Amino acid sequence: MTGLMREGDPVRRLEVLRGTTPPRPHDARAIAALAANPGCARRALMDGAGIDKDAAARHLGFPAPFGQSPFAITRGNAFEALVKADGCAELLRMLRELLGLPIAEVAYHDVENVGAHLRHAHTRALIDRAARDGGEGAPSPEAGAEATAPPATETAGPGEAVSTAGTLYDHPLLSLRIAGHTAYLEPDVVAFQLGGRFRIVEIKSFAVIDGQADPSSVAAAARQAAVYVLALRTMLEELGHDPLMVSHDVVLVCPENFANRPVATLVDVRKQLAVLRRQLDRMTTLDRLLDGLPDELTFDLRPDEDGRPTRPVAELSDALRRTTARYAPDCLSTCDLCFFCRDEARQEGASDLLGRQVRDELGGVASVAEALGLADGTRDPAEGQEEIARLLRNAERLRRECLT
Amino acid sequence: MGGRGARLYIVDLQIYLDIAKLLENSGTVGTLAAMGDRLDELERRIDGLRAAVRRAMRARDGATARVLRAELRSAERAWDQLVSGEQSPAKREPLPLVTVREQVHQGLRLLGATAQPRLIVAVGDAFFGGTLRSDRLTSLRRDEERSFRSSPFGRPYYLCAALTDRLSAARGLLTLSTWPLERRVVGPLSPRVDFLTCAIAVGGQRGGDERAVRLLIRMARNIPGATDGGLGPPDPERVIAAARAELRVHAERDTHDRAELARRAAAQLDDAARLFGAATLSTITKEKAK
Amino acid sequence: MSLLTSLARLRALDEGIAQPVATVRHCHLAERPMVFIPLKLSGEAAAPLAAMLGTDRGDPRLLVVPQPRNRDLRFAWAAELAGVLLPYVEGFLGDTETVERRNADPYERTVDAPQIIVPNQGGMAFVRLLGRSTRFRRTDGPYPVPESVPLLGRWLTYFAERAAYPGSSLMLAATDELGRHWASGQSSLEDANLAALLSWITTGPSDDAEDPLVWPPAGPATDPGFDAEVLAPAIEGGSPERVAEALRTQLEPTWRLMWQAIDLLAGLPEGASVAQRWEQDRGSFSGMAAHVAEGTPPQARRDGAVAAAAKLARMERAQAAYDVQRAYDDPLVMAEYRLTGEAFAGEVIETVPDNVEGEGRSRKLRPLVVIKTDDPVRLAPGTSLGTPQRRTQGAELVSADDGLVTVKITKGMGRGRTAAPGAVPEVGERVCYTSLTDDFQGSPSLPESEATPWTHGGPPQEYTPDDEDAQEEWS
Amino acid sequence: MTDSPEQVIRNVLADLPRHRGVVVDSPPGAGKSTLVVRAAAHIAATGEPLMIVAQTNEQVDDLVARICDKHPHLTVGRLSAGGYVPPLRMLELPGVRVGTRIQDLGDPDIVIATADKWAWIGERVWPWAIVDEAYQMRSDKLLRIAGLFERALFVGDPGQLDPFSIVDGDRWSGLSWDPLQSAVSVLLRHNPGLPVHRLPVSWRLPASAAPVVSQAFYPFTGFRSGTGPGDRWLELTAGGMGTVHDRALEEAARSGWALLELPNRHTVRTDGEAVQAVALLAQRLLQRGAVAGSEQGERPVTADRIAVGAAHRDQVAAIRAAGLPPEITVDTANRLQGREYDVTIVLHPLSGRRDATAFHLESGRLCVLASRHRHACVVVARAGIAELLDAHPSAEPVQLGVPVKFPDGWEANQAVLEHLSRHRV
Repeated sequence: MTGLMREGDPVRRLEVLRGTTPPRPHDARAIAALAANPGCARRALMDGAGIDKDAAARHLGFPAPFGQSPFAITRGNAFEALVKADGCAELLRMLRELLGLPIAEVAYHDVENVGAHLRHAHTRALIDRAARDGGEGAPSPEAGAEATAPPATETAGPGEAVSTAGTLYDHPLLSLRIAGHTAYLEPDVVAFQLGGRFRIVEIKSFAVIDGQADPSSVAAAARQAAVYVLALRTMLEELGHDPLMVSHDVVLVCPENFANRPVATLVDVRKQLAVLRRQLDRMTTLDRLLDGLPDELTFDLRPDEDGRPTRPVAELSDALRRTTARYAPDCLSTCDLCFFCRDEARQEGASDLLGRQVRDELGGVASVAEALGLADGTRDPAEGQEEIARLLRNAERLRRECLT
Repeated sequence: MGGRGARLYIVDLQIYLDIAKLLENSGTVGTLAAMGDRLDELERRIDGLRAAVRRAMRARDGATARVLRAELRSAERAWDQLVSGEQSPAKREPLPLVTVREQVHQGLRLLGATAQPRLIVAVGDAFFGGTLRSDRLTSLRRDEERSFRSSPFGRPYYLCAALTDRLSAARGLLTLSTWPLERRVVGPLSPRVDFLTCAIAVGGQRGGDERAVRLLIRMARNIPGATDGGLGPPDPERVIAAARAELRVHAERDTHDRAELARRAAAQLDDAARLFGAATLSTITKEKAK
Repeated sequence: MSLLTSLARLRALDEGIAQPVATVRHCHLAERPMVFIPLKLSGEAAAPLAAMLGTDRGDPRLLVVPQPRNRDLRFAWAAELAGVLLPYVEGFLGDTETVERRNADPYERTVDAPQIIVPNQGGMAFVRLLGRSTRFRRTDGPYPVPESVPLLGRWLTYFAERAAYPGSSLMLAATDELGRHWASGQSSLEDANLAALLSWITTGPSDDAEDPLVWPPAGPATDPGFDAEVLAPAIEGGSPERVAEALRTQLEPTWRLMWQAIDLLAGLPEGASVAQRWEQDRGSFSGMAAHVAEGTPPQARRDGAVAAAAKLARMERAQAAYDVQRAYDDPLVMAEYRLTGEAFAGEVIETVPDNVEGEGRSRKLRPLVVIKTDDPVRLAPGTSLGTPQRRTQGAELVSADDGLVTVKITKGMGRGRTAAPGAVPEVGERVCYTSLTDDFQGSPSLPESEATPWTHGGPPQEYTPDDEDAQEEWS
Repeated sequence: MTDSPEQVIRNVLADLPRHRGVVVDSPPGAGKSTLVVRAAAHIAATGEPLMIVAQTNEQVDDLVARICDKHPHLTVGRLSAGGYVPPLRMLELPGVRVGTRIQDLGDPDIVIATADKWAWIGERVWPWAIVDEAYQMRSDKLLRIAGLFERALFVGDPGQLDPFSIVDGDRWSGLSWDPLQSAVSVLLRHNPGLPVHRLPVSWRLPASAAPVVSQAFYPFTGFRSGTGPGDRWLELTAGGMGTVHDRALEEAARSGWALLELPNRHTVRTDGEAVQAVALLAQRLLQRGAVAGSEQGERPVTADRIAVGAAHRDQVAAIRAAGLPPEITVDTANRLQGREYDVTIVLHPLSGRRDATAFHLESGRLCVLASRHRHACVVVARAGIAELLDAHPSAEPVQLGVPVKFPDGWEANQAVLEHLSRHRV
């Protein structure tokens, strides 16, 4: 499932693309974002090469419109601290209520207590032990269920034997292979183990009000959690365990209503997992995209000693334009490079600017001038454009009739 | 509405009239026009600086932003002074009668177990009319360690770090040097055991105010059987009984784990490390790098 | 969105100025609308930070929470907001008219109603959440609030609920209404930015519209850069004046835009059905006022099974009516249906006003009209038709061939042996017929809530707001 | 492995008195109507009155005819709205009375009407009800009529299109009684203990189609075809001229499937070339004198045994306008639900598009279009759907407390496309 890119040409080509700019490590958020616009070759190449799109956009003079308020950051940190306070007292309460976690299961391991360079190995050791001890004798009802059973939420039965392997693992350091590179995921989740079954606990500070939360925030959380589920499954598989020991139901912890009190909800991330697998597979086929590009093409920012880009902006901009972007207004909320690509679309007079739906309605007509020419009758339809031309002319006739 | 000086500021468009009134009251009517000009100028300058800072931040130009920010702060101070009549509105915190160190000591003694700064602050609030803030506790442990190293055992007690199963300092867990090692090390079950121990201590404490009730509510919520599900304040006896009941489930193994850890700590660590934790590999490398 | 709107967007993009997609105004505009621009603290669901509001463009009120993390100050802010909004709302209750109803007692309806205008959908959502977070508050007990706060919560909840009804004008979002009347040369996603949309309509696109330093966001979220560089230091500094001033800089530009938006909408003539929909709004408002006066408990957290089904039926009915009325009121909206073949317009070239069908007693007058049209007609013979020119009239499509359509008038031409004068269009008249008709079909009744069947969970527990609702922490 | 269809039906009937509600999932053509008729007779035999709820007048009329055919001794009351004109065949049936009020019907063994009509009936409670097409029924409709019966059998196909509304119903999402959910979802969320049976065999879909449809749209439950690989055949009696259309029909006759692929191009919805191809295929099918052979014998594929399906109404109108014999059914997926034909010709919902919306990817839509035929299905599509799927952004919002629906539209489309690619001409 990991990016099985052969060492060699494509990897080298991607390194050339990145040049001397330090690679931007993929975090869970970035990996989850791979699915936002898979049809965009420019984005696929930049992500595959580990290029810092944010830095590139700033250097090009099109800084991304994203930013997080310090209030939101403080709130997020405070909420996470609250959930994990006093030996995860709140979290244990919720897991007991939601999943029937037995009273005895309270063992807590904070992977961050070991040095940074040891965390991944330490995580592996802990998970391996948990999988061996916890899984012993306890049949995993979920194993294999993913393929055969309809969606269902399962709860742990009470009275299971106390495992010695631990229950909560805070800050586990997981990894995934992406386009030939290992990406370490920032460890801001808790993994939770019971009877040899693992779950990812994702703590988010958006509110759940009367049982409902902002659907796009939940979707973003689900996509990120899916990255951790996949990474944990990969780790188990590498350790020789059944990857399906990791549940596809993640525990989403959010503040309830208008207070700080946390509430846990199970979120089924099977669809997000399927999408993620698809996108990671695609990353292994970047050679197709690379084939069409000149060998020496690079998106290098040429940073100086202080990390400041020195590459002439026009040169970088030209290099980027050698790759095809697929701009859509949705990019404005997902991609660092959105303003650059929007500007490009404006210069080209592309109907993409108006949204995917307009673009689809216009059939094969990609440019604004062309569409208007067909509507005015000042341009003869090319082959295959007869119908859209007829529709546009009709629409134009109606607009004129109603507006004069 | 606690009525604790809750004030609301409704400012209408004619701020200058408000300011005029303010100035009138302070008997400086004659200089009103000049003041107005000065305010105008300051506001223009503040607006300009704010925009410049935000522009710099968007371009991630930290150095420029810092310089501009300093200028901005001084302009804002000048504006504040002009509007509110000389003295700066920044509140002076009253000097605490008891040192931070002593307050933490008090809190830990009450709790009787290793605890996070958050909980210690909450206990201080609830029972000692607290003036503690958790951000003040961050440097505490390092100060204690420094003091210990310069004159070992020179103080009657030290606030120190709990020790992990690797005998390194546990992140964000404070403990007391006067406690036996078994209480200062933490195994996998110890965070829960210590929480329950703390809940029993809080439940047994009398004389707190509403903040104490809220602390107990918060703790009781997370102990099975500690509340009747109602919203009223929990019965302390019930909380204690429930915490004890759960404690019995974990006690044996936790005691065993901690004894084992304490044995290892005693055998492997020197005096300072027994209090403040063994250096981890990464801290050693860092030290060497220096 | 239809191809007609897409074409308008393309034209706007090409000409650098927004294009009309309506010839009349489809929303009611109050004489004295309450413009309300709320701001919330980033990272929180609905923690108020400030609001600028008022009915007089020259005299906005600025309400500020100088320390947004302090719950007491938040409730004090809510009380202040109530102090502005409630008198406005209650000011419409005095003047009423008696409405006679068939099969029911007459009722009192206010002759006018309040109208709140917020900048965007985010503002609507904030009103809903603020209503949710205040309507269960108690004036006694552990966290007491002033009496006006829960009442404000109920009204805000009402306004937010009503806004979900298609065609209602009690609460409007400026960007939505502008977008219904003009097509900009940007995507509908970007239209959610009030400054950007307005600049497309008035002067043409401008990059400034997206620069938070020039045009701060219209809320309820603030610009993160503003939070970091201006607001956070001001709050830290503990100076309420500085916090208020900082927030004023974020609200004043939007305040001006809001009135500009209102002026633009006011410049359009009102659609023919707008008054009728506003009448329904007034009825609904009067009903809510009666609920409040009778002391019914605040709206439940979520709809029960029966309430949800009833609301869905009413909303679907409102949506259908709104779609039809807009098309009948506005030839440019009707053009969308003409483009898809569900309507056609053209000149009458022949009529048979005395055409009859049937024999003897079942002999009926069925005038025929032949219309020449350039529109592509995609209607089957026998389709029922209506016409904006004669709204009470019913017709049926007889045949459509080669730009000639024959229509048979079936209803609304008088009861006599010949058609009433003016009922049958004259040769040369321009007419429009459409399959879109607003036939009101009553929906069958629902069970009483107490009789909710077993398939839907059985009778619900009666909802009484409990202590938990009132005491819920408001962090 | 699985029970035989007969055993499943017996299990269902046995469960009826044991539970307040019984649900039967029926994949396309799995004998849903047969089950309804059997269950109706079974209940009527107990002497207790029964009400039957269907969703459309056609479905009601169809059920009335089937019941009278199988059980001529039963009396049936057909309740209808004022404007309803009963088809002639209905009036000729013995034992059937038609009326707009319960009082008009006498006291029949079975009263049958649409859900909309039932919602106006009150003041009487039937001990038994059968609700047909229950997955296509919105739960608010069930709410209006559930007070009329004590126990009910719910029958329907979970793989077809979900009910919808013209207004945004997000406000109710996550509620167990969300009025926009199907009657069965709401029923089962409130009564999780009710038995759910599955009819295991499709009698409609041939051996060439059942595995494809089963895997793509019923991945967890599955079903098989009631006929074996050689049991159904389609013969074109008149010779072809080797055009792509002829070759597509030949491929469909041979294998049960054909994909007529047009050159890759982004087009408007009413893609003239594709519309033309669909129309031509239908005409050629008639011209070539197709004959279908099955367990029911041999019969010519006449126009009324052919259906053309598309996603949008304007596409349907365009295909109609292309000059097809009026006996050929041309309709949208929504309106083809529950229908059966010998051969179907489908304009692929994603053909000629650059981007897909949730509407176009909805698995139920493709499922309906790909499962109406007894012999063969010919799909017309522009090349490029694979690329469209590959480039499709995934950012569907997630509502808390709403069970995830399977199969995923993307995966289902991918599976069908992969299968079709083996029958491309």
